[in-house]
Amino acid sequence: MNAFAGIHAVAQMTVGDQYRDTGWVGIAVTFVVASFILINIYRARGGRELFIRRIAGLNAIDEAIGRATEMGRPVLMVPGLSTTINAIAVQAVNIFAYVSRIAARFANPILLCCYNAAVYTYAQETIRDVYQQEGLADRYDTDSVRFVSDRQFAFAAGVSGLILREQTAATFFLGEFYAESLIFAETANSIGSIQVASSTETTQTPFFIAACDYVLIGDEFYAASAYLTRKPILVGSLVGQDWSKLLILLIIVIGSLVNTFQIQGTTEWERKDGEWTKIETRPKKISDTTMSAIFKPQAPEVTIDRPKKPTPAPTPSEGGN
Amino acid sequence: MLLAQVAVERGFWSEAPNSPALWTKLSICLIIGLAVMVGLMFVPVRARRPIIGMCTFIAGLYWVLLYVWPKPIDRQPDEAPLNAVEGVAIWLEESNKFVVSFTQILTALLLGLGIFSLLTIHLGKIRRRHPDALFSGVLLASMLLMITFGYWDYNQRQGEAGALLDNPANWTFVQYSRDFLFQGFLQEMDAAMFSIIAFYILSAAYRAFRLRSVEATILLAAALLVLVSLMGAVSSAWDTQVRAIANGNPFVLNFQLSEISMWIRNTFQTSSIRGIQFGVGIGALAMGLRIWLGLERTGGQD
Amino acid sequence: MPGLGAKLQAMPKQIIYLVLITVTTIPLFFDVAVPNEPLEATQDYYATLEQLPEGSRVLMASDWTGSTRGESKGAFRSTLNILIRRKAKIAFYSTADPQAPRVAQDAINELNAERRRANLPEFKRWEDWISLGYFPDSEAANNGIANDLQGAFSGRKDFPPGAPPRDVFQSPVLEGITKVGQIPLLLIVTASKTSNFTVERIKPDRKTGYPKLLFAVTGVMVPETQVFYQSKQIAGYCGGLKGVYDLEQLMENGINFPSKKEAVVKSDKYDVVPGYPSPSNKGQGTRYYPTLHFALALMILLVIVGNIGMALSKREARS
Amino acid sequence: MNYEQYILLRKTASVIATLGLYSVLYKENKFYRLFEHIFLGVAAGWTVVALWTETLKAAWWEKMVGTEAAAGSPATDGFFAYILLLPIGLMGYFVFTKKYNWMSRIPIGIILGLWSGQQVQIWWNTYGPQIDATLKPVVPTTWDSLIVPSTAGLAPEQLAKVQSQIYLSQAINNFLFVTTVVCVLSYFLFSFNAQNKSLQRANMLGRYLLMIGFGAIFGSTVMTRFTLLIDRMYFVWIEWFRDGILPLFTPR
Repeated sequence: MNAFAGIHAVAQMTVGDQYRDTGWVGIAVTFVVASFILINIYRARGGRELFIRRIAGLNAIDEAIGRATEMGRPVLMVPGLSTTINAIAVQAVNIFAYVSRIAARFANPILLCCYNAAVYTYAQETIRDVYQQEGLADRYDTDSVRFVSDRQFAFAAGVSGLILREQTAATFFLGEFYAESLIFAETANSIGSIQVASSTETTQTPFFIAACDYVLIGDEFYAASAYLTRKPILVGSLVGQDWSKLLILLIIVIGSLVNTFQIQGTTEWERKDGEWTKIETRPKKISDTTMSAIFKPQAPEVTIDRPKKPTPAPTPSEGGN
Repeated sequence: MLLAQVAVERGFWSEAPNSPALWTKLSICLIIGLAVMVGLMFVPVRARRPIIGMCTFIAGLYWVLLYVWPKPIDRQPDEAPLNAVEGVAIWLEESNKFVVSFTQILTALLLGLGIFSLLTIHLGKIRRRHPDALFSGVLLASMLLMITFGYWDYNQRQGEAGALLDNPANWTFVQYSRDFLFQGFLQEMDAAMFSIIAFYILSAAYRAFRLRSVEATILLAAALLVLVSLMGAVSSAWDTQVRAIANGNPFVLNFQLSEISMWIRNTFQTSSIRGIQFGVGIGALAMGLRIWLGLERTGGQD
Repeated sequence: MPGLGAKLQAMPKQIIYLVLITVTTIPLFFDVAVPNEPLEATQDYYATLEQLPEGSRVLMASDWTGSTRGESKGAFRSTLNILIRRKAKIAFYSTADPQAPRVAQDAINELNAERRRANLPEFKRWEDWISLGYFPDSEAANNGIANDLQGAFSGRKDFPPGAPPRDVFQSPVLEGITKVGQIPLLLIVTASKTSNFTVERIKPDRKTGYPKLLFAVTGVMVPETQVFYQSKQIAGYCGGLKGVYDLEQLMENGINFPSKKEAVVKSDKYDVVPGYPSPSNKGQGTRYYPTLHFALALMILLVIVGNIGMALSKREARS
Repeated sequence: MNYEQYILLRKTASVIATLGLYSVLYKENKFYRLFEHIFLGVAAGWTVVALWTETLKAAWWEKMVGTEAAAGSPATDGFFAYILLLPIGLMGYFVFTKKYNWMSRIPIGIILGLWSGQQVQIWWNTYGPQIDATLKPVVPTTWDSLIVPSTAGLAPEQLAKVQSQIYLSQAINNFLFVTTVVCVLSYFLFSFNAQNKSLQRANMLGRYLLMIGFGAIFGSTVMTRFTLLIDRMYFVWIEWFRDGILPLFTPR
């Protein structure tokens, strides 16, 4: 009955707290997912052609810039409201690097508004690189990448002011957006500028859908750079992500089927602190299933005595207490 | 004794406040740090990427180790490690309280760049006699005022009588100015800008919510249902009707507006959010891995 | 000359905005009582507060600022009123926004001003409440509180009346507290995701147990919070303006109070939870909730008009 | 000037500021521009203040140099190595130099590294429980009743029995729930050439189910947004106009 006796052997050691019972599963899965990603990056580097399906929102990017060029009006980009620089902001700025590269070629003015100084630093550096690689360093104006404010609604006021004054022809809102998403979207819409938007905050997506021309939903945002640049590393990683999603999909399908059948009938066993103990017969609960045993590790309590640390000598600054 | 519990044991890395030892070690560290910085200025181009990559990798390695390195079982704070493995684990755990603040501090130290950007842009406008120069002036002025009175007020609150300043009776013009700028402008303008969304949400709904496609129709229907259920007057009227019809029949009771909207939320909203989040989470993890291992050719570099 | 359909589809924004302003203004001048049934979540929220033993120590995260005062301030004020009546001793902290502690203190001062006017005893700093200030990085802060409360709050100071700041652990509020498990109730009034971080981090502890969690969240957060409430991770929540209105009604009427028969709010879940009828119960909820109806109605109306317009112009196009 | 008068003055300023920001709803104008810039200025100013008072002082400086024992509060030691963060931060400021701008990538790299490492650390803690919560049984455990019977006035043990069972209605909801998650997830598979009908259907279904979710989110968000507007209106018309201004003109 006690299927976990083997794993409890671990508990005899003094270390490995987080591995006890089924605690190791989580770490294992994380590593499987990581290896999926790395393996596929390796495959893609090997020059293997990997397929990516069409993503409508991303085809719109070129169109939007083209439009801006025709009208000779600036392209405005906002890499979200991350409170410090993180992968979301990096991803956004990477997409914007692609945008600015095209804009630079057509000598189209750009505006990149940052919410956070670290992101600003990164964007400044990145966009300058882009212009240098295009051999257009002279066209680059450091003020086109600017820090606006790091207070949410001051930022919103500032950016919508910019949109209205500069009459931007194309606007890109990619990254972490919260309530202010709609302020940007509607303001841009009111001057008829094309908007490509995406928020990693699911709760904001509906508002972008309502107000924007093109919306990237969920991790289409993370797929973007792979889709646009087709760099093997990115494409490979994207395939790895798909494998991982399939893995989760399988776990869900199989898991819920297993639960469905295991929960039928009654039981006289119950897990307490990781040990199966006998109880009087009762209808099975979801907590009696293998799946919940796997997902909810509950190691038994063990006491291990260690030598005490030497207590620190009282120091004058502590007044000797 | 409580104070004893608060006291930290002193090792190589910490010294008593204001002790000469502290200041010496501190300045030595600073000098080393600056020396390294200057040294970096002269590294050859090809060594740059590896250096950056190494910094990134080590920074990330800490968290990964903290996650996978076997943690000691049932260790009390006052117990010493039994073996090397435990030693590392404990070291990782104890350094945690320092590492968590690094991001915060570094980001804060970089803020100057943001302010610098603001200054260059607006001073530039003023110098160029840009039509909006006046507004740039206003911006810089209000910034200066906020800084002045912000710090002034803060310092006075640090002092002996700090608590007294909670009562406006004891305010001087410093508190009044701080309050005027902070409450009168910053807070209220925050609220004003936030509330503007209501207008936009209305016009967006009016423009976008058309029964054009199946998708639009579904979205609209769900939205309207939830909206109506939020109108207490309507929903309670509807629900009382339903309860009257049902008189106890649990099946009919499900048709109460509150039940229906809850059903939509629990069955479809939660699940679709979850579905998206799984994808987003893996996306973030993948991105994290690429950055950590230096596989992400960031930004402009091709 | 555009047809009616086209007109209905393209009403000038400015007009719509004007209508919205009038619709959200006029009802404010009249106080209308709206029939309402407190949600179960809010009932649990109120009951948990009411059943809190007198004089208990409470941790309260105040994670809202001026920008969401419309919803959060109402919840904050009502919750505080109940807690003061329960003679609770409260430690405030914020993990969301550097402004939050300031805003919370201003709100408390406001409340005290009201109490002075009603010559009720003041809600005293240091005696009844302390402010632990702002903790950057919500996840880390919640981790700290969960694993090592003393470490998390160490070095924080607050003001005894007219005296220089002292270590918060010497205040009557936190004296002798070392683990979060010693605190019976952890409240969060939030306008952001800090509540989620708390749920994820504050885990039950085999030895000390852990505090009950109560959330007062903005309407935006209701969907996410509902999930935790269903899985019984939190004791109850007060969501959005509806929640605030529910709460104010419960403060007035109680649950099954004075008795199951005469009660305004009936519930099988509870025996009798008293209410304390008083004009001071009427807060933002009572003031704003009726008006909300008109705004929502306007939105629904506009959506319908737009669709009629579309239908009409389709027909015009055909003919 | 007493406090009440000051408050009225402050509120008047706030009302003017609010109107200034609202005026953008009509069109971008100088009035809006003025208050936009005041807003940006005050916000930046506050950021600079909070930078020290809320972040660096407590999280960096006091940890680095320690704090003296004050009335009743113990001294804390200084961890001098914190100073090393200063040069690292300074490197960011090289971003504007032509020659050394690459160094600005070092602090950024460190922040990013920390973030990336944390992703690995928290991924399972965040999503594991969500996966577990998705494994819902899709077949009822009892056919006594097709839907959950009303629990009104049940004895505790009967109540427990009812709650432990899964009725047909719940099973259906669970099935819908699982299907939604699966379809939505499959919608986000990018690298599969969706030739086969079933996958395409799943994607389509996924997109429709997403829309239900988005609709519901939209609905529940609207309440907050309108409430905040109502709060503004209350502030302008009641707090300021009715209770603040009118009394000035009504003879006592």
